[in-house]
Amino acid sequence: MREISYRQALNEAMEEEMLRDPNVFLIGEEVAEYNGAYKVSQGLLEKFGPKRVLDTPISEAGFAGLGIGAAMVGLRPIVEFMTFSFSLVAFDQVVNNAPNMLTMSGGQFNIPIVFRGPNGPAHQLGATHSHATEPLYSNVPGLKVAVPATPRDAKGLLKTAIRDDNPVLVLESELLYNIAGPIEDKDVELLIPLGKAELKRKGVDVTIICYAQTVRMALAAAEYLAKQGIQAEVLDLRSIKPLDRETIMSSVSKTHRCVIAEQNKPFCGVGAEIAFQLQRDIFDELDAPILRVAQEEVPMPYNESLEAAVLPSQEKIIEAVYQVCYL
Amino acid sequence: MREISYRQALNEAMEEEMLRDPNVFLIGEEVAEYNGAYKVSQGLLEKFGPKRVLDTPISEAGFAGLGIGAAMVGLRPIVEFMTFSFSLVAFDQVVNNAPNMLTMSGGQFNIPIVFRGPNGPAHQLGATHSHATEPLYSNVPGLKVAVPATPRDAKGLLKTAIRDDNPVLVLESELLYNIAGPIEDKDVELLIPLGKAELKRKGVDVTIICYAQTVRMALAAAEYLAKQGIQAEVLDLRSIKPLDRETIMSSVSKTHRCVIAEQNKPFCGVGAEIAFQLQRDIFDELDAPILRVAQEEVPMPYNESLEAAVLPSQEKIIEAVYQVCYL
Amino acid sequence: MGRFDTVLDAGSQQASARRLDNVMPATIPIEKDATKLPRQEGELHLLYQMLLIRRFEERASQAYQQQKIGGFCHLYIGQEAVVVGALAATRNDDYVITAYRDHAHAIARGTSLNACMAELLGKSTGCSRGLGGSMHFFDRANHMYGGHAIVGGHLPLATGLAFASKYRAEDRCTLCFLGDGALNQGAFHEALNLAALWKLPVAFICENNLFGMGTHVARAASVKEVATRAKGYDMPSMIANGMEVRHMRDTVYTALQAMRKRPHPFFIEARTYRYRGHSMSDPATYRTKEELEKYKQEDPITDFKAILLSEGKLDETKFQELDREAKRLSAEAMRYAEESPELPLEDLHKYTFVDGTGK
Amino acid sequence: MGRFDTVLDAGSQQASARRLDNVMPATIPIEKDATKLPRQEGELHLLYQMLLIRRFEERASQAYQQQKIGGFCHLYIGQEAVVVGALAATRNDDYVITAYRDHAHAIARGTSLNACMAELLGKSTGCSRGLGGSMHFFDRANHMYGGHAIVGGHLPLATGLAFASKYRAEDRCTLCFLGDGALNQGAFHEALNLAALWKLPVAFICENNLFGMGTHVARAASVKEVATRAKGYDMPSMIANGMEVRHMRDTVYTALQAMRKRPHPFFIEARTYRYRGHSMSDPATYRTKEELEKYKQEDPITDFKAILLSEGKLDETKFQELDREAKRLSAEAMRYAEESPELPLEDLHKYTFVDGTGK
Ligand SMILES: Cc1ncc(C[n+]2csc(CCOP(=O)(O)OP(=O)(O)O)c2C)c(N)n1
Ligand SMILES: Cc1ncc(C[n+]2csc(CCOP(=O)(O)OP(=O)(O)O)c2C)c(N)n1
Ligand SMILES: [Mg+2]
Ligand SMILES: [Mg+2]
Repeated sequence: MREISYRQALNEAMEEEMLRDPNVFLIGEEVAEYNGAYKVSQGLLEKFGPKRVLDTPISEAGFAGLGIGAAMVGLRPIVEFMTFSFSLVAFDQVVNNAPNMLTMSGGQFNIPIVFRGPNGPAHQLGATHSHATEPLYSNVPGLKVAVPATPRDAKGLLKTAIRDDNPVLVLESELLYNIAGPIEDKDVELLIPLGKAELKRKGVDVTIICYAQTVRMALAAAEYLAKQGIQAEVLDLRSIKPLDRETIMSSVSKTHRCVIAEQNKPFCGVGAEIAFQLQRDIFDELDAPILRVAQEEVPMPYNESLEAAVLPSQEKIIEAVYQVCYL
Repeated sequence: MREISYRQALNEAMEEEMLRDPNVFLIGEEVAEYNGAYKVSQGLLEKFGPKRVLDTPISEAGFAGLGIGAAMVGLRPIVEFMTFSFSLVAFDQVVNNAPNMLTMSGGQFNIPIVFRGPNGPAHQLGATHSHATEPLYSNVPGLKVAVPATPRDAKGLLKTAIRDDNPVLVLESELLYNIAGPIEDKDVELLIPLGKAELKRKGVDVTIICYAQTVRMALAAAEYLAKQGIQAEVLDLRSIKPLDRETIMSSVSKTHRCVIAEQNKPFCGVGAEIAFQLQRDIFDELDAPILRVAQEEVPMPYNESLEAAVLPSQEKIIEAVYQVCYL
Repeated sequence: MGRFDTVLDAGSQQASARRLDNVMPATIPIEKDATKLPRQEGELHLLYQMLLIRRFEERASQAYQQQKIGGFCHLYIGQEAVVVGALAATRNDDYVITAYRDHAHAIARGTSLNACMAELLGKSTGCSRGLGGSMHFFDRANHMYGGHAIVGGHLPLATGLAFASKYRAEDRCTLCFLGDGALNQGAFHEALNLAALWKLPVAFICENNLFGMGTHVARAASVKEVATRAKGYDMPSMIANGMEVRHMRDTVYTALQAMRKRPHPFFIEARTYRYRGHSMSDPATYRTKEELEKYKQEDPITDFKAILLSEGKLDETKFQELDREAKRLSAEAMRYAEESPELPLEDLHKYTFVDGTGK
Repeated sequence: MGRFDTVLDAGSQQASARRLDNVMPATIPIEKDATKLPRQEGELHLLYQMLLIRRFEERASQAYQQQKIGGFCHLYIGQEAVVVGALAATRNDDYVITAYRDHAHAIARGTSLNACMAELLGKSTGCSRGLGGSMHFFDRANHMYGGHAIVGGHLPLATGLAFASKYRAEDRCTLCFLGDGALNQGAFHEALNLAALWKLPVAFICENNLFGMGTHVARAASVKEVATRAKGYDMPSMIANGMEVRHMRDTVYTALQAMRKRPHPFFIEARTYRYRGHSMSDPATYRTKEELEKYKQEDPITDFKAILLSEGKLDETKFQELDREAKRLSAEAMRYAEESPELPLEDLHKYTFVDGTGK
């Protein structure tokens, strides 16, 4: 075991998969000569050369579609969006061409592609640059959506995504790139399946469901709550699609209470979906309404205090836990 | 009172508002000389001339953005998407520029714009042409989303939308354009507020929440159920954002059971949101899990039988009602 | 005396005499030595392919009116020379991709009429198993990469196909067909820029039939000449008479030869016309009967037949035989389609994700 | 001996002597009679505006390093002549819109340094009440329509502003600034086509500083000359030396004069350079020190100062006075910003929707 950063973990995943499979290549803005706007692709150009690591113009729809076309004939592109906020200009490519191709062609063309990059609010980037796109993409059948919260998950999920024969979105987080965490040694092949949530902390009083940016908040909240005598179970989804229904249901069946901490806008968001499924599948197990801690429903303000007020937080999670525990 | 078609109702709404306010104009593909791909704008070019009714190139992002820019300086554009499936190439304009401008400019620029056109599956149009976009747009703060099911609502909601000083999406339905229904005479000004659901049928045993395409299915289901002794209350949302929480809560507080019939893909869909809010706000009133009847989670197949199997239907609603009634 | 005369072989010259108005000189001269063309010997085959496409679509048109076909259905009738000529210049392993007016592209690529008609009827024997429909014909075996219904949306895909060829150091080319309406989509711009910047071997063949639905190209694109668009990318361009199958073939062949030698993109405007409405539901009142009749005078099939007759390569009997065969196969395709089964409902969820975790 | 010499007045000629490499002749000759230019008498004002911008941004740069400013912050230093020259040619009621590198555009348009600095610090007294930040400066009173952070996304908005002018039969023009990186976005294409097709009075001013982040324009746009892009729309274009404020002014004035007479769009490439990294966090290692130094030799402020000195329109004392004033106002703006309040938390939901139901 060793410690590496989330950024480094993603970098290792790409490096290993590019070494393993010559069909894997990386394209995106500034991924090559600049080594990535957030340095996630550091060193890859040097290692794999300009044939396999390509800087693109600022043409998200163009290069996303280029990736999909290349995937139609067996290449396995990794398409980096500098941030997923910029994927919105490529929205049609990502939601129409990638996930529909297999169906429309009657099963002839699968699309083995990964779209990755930072997603969700970073810090004071304002309304256009702070999109948490997971509800948008999760609504679309045919896409898988991974949301790693730790370096280990970042590496293991990204490697799995690259090997997946379907389109997979790996929604990273700028705020996590510098976070370090334990991970297997380099010589251990680390593949983490999509659709398996991770139990981050055991508890019996309430389940806190979280992913990506909210995992740290949830764990901190659980720690605080433990001191108040409330044992919270913390589940990190790791992927939203597929959703690990089994683990979710069995946890909440045990705790009978649930708070969902999500980084996105609430309306038609991830929390709404999970809450729906919970009440549908284990209605009788619920001892209290499920609450969500999400962003406030406003375009993201630049001002730091207002932004903080919009975002989910440890405090808001604690408050929600008190509520579902009727405290 | 008289009867007109849904198409005609939309046409009247635009005509009346264009007569009332010279700042209102209509742009989109084929809206002028062709009188609309679905003839919704029939006759408007003749009445208002080419300055106010404009055919565009196939440049959705371009003309959507043009509308938003014009709205910044006080014009009130109606932007027709030939279908909302094509709005996906203009996604960035609709979700970034329109709803964020007021916040980003510190309140200086509101965007009085209407995006309208048919939304949701029509008939055998396949995966790329059958998008129900309401969950995508409803996730975005700053957008209002209207979903008229009847000619009267189509007219009343569209007129209100045109007068609204914020961006409003009016999601019509190709399958409804030919439907006729009662409506006030032309000399009565018909404005229906956004955010007020309509009680389409009273009942005590279960609430069926529906909108746009699913309203007819829900009413037919309710009629059938009545014969089986189940009195279903049918609520037509009319707008998803704002959502008429009050009416929804008070209905389900009475019936204690709820089925949501939605035309979109289920994951992070409208049903998920409403179910979330219901269990959060009136947890103790619920006697059964809330169920949703939505599309199957697959890209839309062309084949007619398979398409029918994907879509919500009267039968599926009835089945869901039986389930929530534990029958 | 078409403006192409100087650069085409004898047969083409004759055909070009009845040319579309206003055809500009190409920026790249057209390859003179047409003797090297593949399938050159098989010019009857070109005629036959055009007949197959036309008879197939006439049959489909009927079937649509009988409501055997659902959704949208866009006919290619009038434009047959474009795709038949263009594909005659390709190698079998070149990649072909197009928009939603795609029946002809599949047929010219070698997809059986049976599979095409079955697709229109939504049957499991269709070229896309009945899941794609008229707008989404796919045929992997024949390197037909769809059938794409979002205007302009397939152009980036085409750059991806061409990118793959270059990545693998293969000399395949990609042929990407698009309508004149697609010229104004953002995806067009991004794809052409990427193709030109990275020197990808993709030929963008704009089938300029003058209309995007009811909108004349002059009311949609800000350029007097469509091929001007290519200039904005420093991309070489040519203009072809899309009503003449030989001219199409020779033009595309010229482009492909250059592209195979040294990968780079090409823009080709094919000037053509569609006889039918935009889709089956369009009465096409936005154009005059006279205009339509004028173009029907340049019918690609009638004209090419006349040429072959005059050159002694065809006689009326042989023509009737070919035509009968085309009609017979179309009728047979309809029977086949009608008798074919639909996908069972149990398969509904089978095509959303493909299983396995890669190689 | 710049290639613009023939068409500029004496003062400009001298300045053009130290020109950027490789400036092409414009497709439209530049207006000779510069005496008609507005604010011609006030050339000191141009110098002063450039100083204001530079000193303001130097102050902002410091503040960013002290973490008083959050998010992204893109400095304009080196490019001052572009916006100051361009806006000197406008009328006050012309519409101005730009991308995220927008401080200078607001300042040149007349937004107070106080409001600009307060915006950077996220204060309620900011030009966007602290809700927009560096990338989203808006000032309705001064017809500054933002500050837009999605590359290319504001070009369609610009066509909308110009559309409104035409709709109302006003002779206002829209100036839409964009970076060279935006040349490859789909929105660029759709906006330029619409503008050209509908003859909208919008000048697209491409501030070609050679880089989009770390990517040289030659690695992003498939054209040798940026202005070539305009050809793909049959849109007139000009090239301006963006390091020379007079040349910028005269070029833009020429365009605006033509556009006001008869509405139509214009494409102007302004050749310039940014001295700083793309944003505050970019060390800009993708270019050499030598390249940077070379461009610093053409500094728009130093050069224009020298010209004015040589023409006897300025003396060193006056220059120092202007510079001191610019520095004083920047420092004052910082004090103002720091002392200003933030929006109260209660206002969080106030700007999502505007109330009322229209007129
Ligand atoms: C992005 C998008 N916008 C609108 C449409 C609707 N639409 C389908 S075909 C068409 C016209 C296209 O014309 P053209 O490209 O000239 O092709 P043609 O029909 O002439 O073959 C339009 C507007 C669409 N499919 N996709
Ligand atoms: C659609 C989109 N993609 C990517 C980005 C990230 N980004 C911000 S600025 C920039 C470079 C733009 O360069 P240019 O247009 O030349 O402007 P300059 O920075 O030189 O002023 C990029 C890639 C973005 N903001 N929007
Ligand atoms: Mg066309
Ligand atoms: Mg630049």
